[in-house]
Amino acid sequence: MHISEGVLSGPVLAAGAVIAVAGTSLGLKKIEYDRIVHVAILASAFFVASLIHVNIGPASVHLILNGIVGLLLGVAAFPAILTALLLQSVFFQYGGLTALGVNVVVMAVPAVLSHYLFLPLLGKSSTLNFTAGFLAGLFSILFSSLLLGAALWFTNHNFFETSFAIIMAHIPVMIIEGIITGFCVTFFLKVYPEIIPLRKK
Amino acid sequence: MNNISSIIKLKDITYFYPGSTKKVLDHLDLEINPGDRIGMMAPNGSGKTTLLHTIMGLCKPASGTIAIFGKVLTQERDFLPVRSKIGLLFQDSDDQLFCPTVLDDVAFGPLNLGFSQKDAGDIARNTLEKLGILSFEHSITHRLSGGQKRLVALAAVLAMAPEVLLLDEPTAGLDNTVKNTLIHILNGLDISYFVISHEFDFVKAVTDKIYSMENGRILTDNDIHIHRHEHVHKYGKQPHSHK
Amino acid sequence: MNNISSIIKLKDITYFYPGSTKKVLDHLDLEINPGDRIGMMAPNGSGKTTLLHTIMGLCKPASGTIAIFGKVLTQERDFLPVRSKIGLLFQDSDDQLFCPTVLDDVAFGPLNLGFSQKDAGDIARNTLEKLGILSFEHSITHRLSGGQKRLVALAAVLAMAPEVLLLDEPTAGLDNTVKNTLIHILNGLDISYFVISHEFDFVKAVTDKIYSMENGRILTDNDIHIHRHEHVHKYGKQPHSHK
Amino acid sequence: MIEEKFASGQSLIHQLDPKIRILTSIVLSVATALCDHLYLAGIYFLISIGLILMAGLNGMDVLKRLKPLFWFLLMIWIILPLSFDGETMVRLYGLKLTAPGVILCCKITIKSITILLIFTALIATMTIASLGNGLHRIHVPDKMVFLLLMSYRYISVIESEYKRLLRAAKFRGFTPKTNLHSYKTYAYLAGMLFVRASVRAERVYQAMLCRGFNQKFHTLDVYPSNRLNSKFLTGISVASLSLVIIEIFWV
Ligand SMILES: Nc1ncnc2c1ncn2[C@@H]1O[C@H](COP(=O)(O)OP(=O)(O)OP(=O)(O)O)[C@@H](O)[C@H]1O
Ligand SMILES: Nc1ncnc2c1ncn2[C@@H]1O[C@H](COP(=O)(O)OP(=O)(O)OP(=O)(O)O)[C@@H](O)[C@H]1O
Ligand SMILES: [Mg+2]
Ligand SMILES: [Mg+2]
Repeated sequence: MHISEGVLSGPVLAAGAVIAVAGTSLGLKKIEYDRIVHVAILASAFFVASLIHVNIGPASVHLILNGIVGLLLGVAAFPAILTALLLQSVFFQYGGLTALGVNVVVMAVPAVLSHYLFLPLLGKSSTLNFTAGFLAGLFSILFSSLLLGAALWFTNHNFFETSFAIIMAHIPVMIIEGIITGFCVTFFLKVYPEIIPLRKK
Repeated sequence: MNNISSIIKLKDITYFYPGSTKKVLDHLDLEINPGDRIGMMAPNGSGKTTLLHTIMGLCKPASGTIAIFGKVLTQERDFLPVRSKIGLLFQDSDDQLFCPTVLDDVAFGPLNLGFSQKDAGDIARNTLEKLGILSFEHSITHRLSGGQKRLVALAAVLAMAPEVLLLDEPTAGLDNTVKNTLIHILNGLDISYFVISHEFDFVKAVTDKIYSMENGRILTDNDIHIHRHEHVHKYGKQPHSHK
Repeated sequence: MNNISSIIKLKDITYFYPGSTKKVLDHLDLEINPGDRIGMMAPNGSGKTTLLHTIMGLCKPASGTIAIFGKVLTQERDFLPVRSKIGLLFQDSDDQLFCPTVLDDVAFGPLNLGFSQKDAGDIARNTLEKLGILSFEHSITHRLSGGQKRLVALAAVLAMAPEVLLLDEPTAGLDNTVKNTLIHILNGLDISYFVISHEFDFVKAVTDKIYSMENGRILTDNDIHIHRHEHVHKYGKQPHSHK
Repeated sequence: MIEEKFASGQSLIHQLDPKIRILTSIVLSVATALCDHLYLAGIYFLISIGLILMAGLNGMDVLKRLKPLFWFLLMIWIILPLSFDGETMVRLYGLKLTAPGVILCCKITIKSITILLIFTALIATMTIASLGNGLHRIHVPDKMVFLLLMSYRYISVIESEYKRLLRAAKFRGFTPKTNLHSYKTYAYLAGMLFVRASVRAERVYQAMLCRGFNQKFHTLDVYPSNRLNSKFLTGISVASLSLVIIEIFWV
């Protein structure tokens, strides 16, 4: 999910860049040297996961999975998502440099929030695990599309219909991301719980 | 008529990887007939894995024909039904096992073939039993050791009741006990197979003929007689029959 | 005094993986002396990789002492200087080659040792030359073939001028030509090494003694005499010396 | 799939220092993004075309890379002219096209293409290794540069792991559909990717420790300073600055 270059106004781009830089510096500060490889390689996995296409009726959508990145990395999701988006720009030309900040914010802020909202629910019962994962996936996409809509709306109030269309178009994606994130979280807890940074207390 | 009797028949296959001009397969011919137990020993990068992927329709050759069970296959959709009848064991088992538990993984194929949950579970358990690894049933696949993963991957392939097996370096990284188990299992199967390996002793133990590859073509037993001889001496200590 | 003469001396090492109760290493003893060329052949999952990681201080044992170059090491910071003097070749080269180009990768170690950019580059180039792969200098590491990656990983380890080499299955998946290159390189080295492999012929060609592992302990040459004998027969065709 | 198609070349642009290329692309892209005048945006567009020509890139390849953008632009052209407030240009079957809507669409189209072309000409023409080097020398924190290089290094490893997993699933009769079994299978595939990424990360870190890693990142290649570099940076900066001044004072 991103916004193209050349659309947003100066103040919105600047706000995006400032928040992205702040989040990224905070994230980098939080990553200890012995975790940095972990963050880097999870960023690669996030990049690759976005190449996965799932069917939805006759069409197909690619996965986003920023909810999972948030759950696994917390604030470190900022630098991880920035890395993945920058590499995407280089390889696939999804974006340039000026909207990078806004795009990072659109993906990373919901990711970090779902870390704090849904991680505490994990590890109690298997139904709750799936539900928490489902909500994390759904919420991340919902919030991301709201942020994207807001960025457009702040640029020009005439973008209202466009924003609305974007949010509506993402409803099926929210549901699919919810289901996939739910199954993924149960998969992690069964197969490799070490990957989830559960509070040890 | 001859076509119908052979399981897999490649004729005049030429293959390039996209963006490269090197012919990995160069006017290659290969025939696998019912009852064949063929070994393949060739250097790294000679195109062995590519050959198996071509048979499965994953690499689309630039020229030549692929006939499987007597039918010439050209398009992606021709290959779909055939793929579940050919059991390919990948070079790395980790690439093949993606479900949480061993049972889930082995039952995945039968489920896709349309078996009910219960039947798929039964098939999976039977296959595990036959390979002597039923005790792993509830283990988490990715925590198994290398040898155990290999056996589970083999179970996953066999659970689909394939009519021919293509094995890509099944023994790499395995200890001798697992190797012996594998030799035992393969010798007990009554379907044809084609095994890639770098290990002479293993290949000798499970196959009737040994092929090699050079410059994108297959060298059959007769062709490689001298070749094999030389390489065995270079390698040093293995005994070799000059049949 | 005896301590000082041995390069690596493990005494009574016990190790559990976190969260598991199985003793992977169980009161294990091991001594590697200058000039030793030791092979290790043992089943999958017997703890070979864990043993090497324990020597490097990557797995912290529950009990026992690790003495390297005569000094007993207990804390993470004791291991720091020692790690660059022991060259560990990992089981999977992709884990070990993480820099963009081959030259960057081989120079990574020397740079960490405090060499200047220029000196580190020279050391790296020399090492590549010695292994006959200087032509890869500017290649992107992850585009190399399996065998090439193995040789680059070895170069990366040798560039740190280690005093002992620990090699974890250096030949898995390699063809006979690369295997022979490796045999040649190893036999030309004048430092001690400890090689894990599942291939008898390779181990025989590059080492003077063969150890094994069972129940978390090392079995030395004498212990495994009968053992090896039996296994070789089971395995079938390899010749074996009953020295 | 993942290839650095434009990174190899001998053009003038390819010879420039990565640091200079990063700086100029930032200056130019920001100036373009802030420009709110159709004709001036056209000038930036011409500059970006000039850069593409200087980089000697194949026109078809460049167009192919713009494909995702074209879909977005198509959507904009469908929604915006109809939904925008303002003076009506044409009326069709009760729908009205507004002039400000059409003009905005033109501006967005030109600006977005321009910014992507600048990126393609200046950034996509270097390897990720040089990009890392350039970022390091404009004082992007070491940890960030390391994240980028490391993540790039393992993308192809993880991507091929994914391809092989998907392939294995297909061999076992998996045909993706819109149902729970398919979504669950994709969740397992994605989950397995993250698990394997995490396991590999552990081993890579251990390998770094074994090579004496002491929390300091080094870089090897050094770019000799070259008079072309500073001329290029100055030229582009002056051009953008004058366009910005023109926009503020004369338009
Ligand atoms: N995706 C690819 N793109 C381009 N070239 C490739 C690709 N995969 C393999 N090759 C090249 O094709 C040749 C054959 O590769 P293949 O994997 O079939 O070899 P192999 O015989 O299976 O080797 P190994 O014993 O190492 O498994 C090699 O030279 C390799 O470099
Ligand atoms: N991270 C881990 N957590 C828990 N158990 C582990 C872990 N890694 C390995 N083990 C277990 O420890 C034992 C020894 O593993 P190790 O990797 O040392 O075996 P190995 O001798 O190197 O085998 P191989 O020949 O397959 O490489 C195995 O039984 C394995 O299941
Ligand atoms: Mg292969
Ligand atoms: Mg091991």
